Amino acid sequence: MRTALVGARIDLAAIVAEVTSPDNGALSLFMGTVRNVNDERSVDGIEYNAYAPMAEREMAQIAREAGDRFGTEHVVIEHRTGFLALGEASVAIAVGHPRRANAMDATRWIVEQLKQRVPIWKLEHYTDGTREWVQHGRGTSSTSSAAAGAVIPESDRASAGVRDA
Amino acid sequence: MRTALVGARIDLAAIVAEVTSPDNGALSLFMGTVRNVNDERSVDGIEYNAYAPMAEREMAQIAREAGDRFGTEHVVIEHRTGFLALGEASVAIAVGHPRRANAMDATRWIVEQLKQRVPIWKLEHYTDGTREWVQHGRGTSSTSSAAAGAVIPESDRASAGVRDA
Amino acid sequence: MITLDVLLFASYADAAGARSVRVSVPDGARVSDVVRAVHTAAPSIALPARPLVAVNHRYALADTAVAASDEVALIPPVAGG
Amino acid sequence: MITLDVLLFASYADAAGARSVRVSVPDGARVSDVVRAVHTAAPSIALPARPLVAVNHRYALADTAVAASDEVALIPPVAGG
Repeated sequence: MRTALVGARIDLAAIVAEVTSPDNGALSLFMGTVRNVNDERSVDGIEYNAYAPMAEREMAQIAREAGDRFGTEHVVIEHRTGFLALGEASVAIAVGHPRRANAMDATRWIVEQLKQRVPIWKLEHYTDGTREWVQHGRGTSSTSSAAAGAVIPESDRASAGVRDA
Repeated sequence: MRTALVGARIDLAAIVAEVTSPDNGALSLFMGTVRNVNDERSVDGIEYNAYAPMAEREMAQIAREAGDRFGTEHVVIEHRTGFLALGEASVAIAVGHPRRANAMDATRWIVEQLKQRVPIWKLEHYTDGTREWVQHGRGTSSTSSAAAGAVIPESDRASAGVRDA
Repeated sequence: MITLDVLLFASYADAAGARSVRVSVPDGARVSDVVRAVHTAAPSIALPARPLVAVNHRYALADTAVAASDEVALIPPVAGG
Repeated sequence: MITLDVLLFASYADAAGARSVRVSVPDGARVSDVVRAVHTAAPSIALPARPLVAVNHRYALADTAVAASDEVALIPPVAGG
């Protein structure tokens, strides 16, 4: 089990080797890659910015939770930071498991948790020269925030009300 | 879109490159690997045997159906034949898609279809020197056969009744 | 009559001790007739009640007609992946 | 009173023109007090009604107590992956 924020290109072969074991019958992988279009705007690349110590803590926590929930020690999560060109992998998740359904379920659970809990932000660079911080769900900040709050474990949840805001 | 039966080790990096595109935001991969235990028996390796021309036809058909169903051209399926040692990959499925849920759904759909439709069999070699053809589901032949028949497209289904058998 | 070498795989081939079994069926025979002929010619194969059969690399129905030029195969329960 | 440099990221940091904002809150202050103080000190940040806040790298509750030694951060809606 290993998680990391990385500054250089994700080495998929190394990650696959890490979760490969004769105990496993299945290996599931997911990679997020930089797409040339988002919300109908033409994208040049994305700058990934993380609150590094907290992002690392959350990623490690997600890997541990996935291991407990789906029953495997063979979990690797890597997330890149810095500027990524089109087609480059921003995140890689690998899960080895004796059973294929569990491997795939764990992978999907991890990617959803990661998108909801890990403090990483992306600044999209558009081909017209503009840049914008991506807001998932395209809702207002307050909607996005509430949605995130709803999935963070009760013991670990923020809800700092600003009554006069 | 490419499918193949292969005699040598599956080259994951090459497959990943094939389904990588700036149009995609997600890349989902699945690999089946040879496990050291099956039904509580200790396994040494597995010999994969295919009805090659039909297996190739079915794999190509599954890739096309997945492409139509999930909306992507970025599908690769490779299945190995011959003797595989523990930990080696028997099958690799890769799907690139603009959206992560579709990439993962397509991957899962393909692996399930492949296991139900593609004429490939495995002869497990056990550490005690014995060998046995694996029957998925551990049911009787007739149960397995009925289960397979139920998922093959109506237009493509076998149901050759042997009334006097 | 037409003569066919029906292809066998995996446990079926092992049970028959051969990669194919030759059968003769009447002109106009269907897949079900071929299966019955295989059952008679190679009774050592533990065929299920409704075995999967492929004609020219496609799964076939019991009443699919079979010609001498067809490649017919009995498909044991598949186990790939 | 305790003084804290509250960490800012992404759109919050851009809006404030800084990676952190210094605020003073009374001894015994809670996360909600810190958020109010940031709102006053840096009104240009478009804070949602209930912004996510981390204390020492963990998501914190509105009534979590804050000490001078804590690392406090305002977390904009996350967008990793």
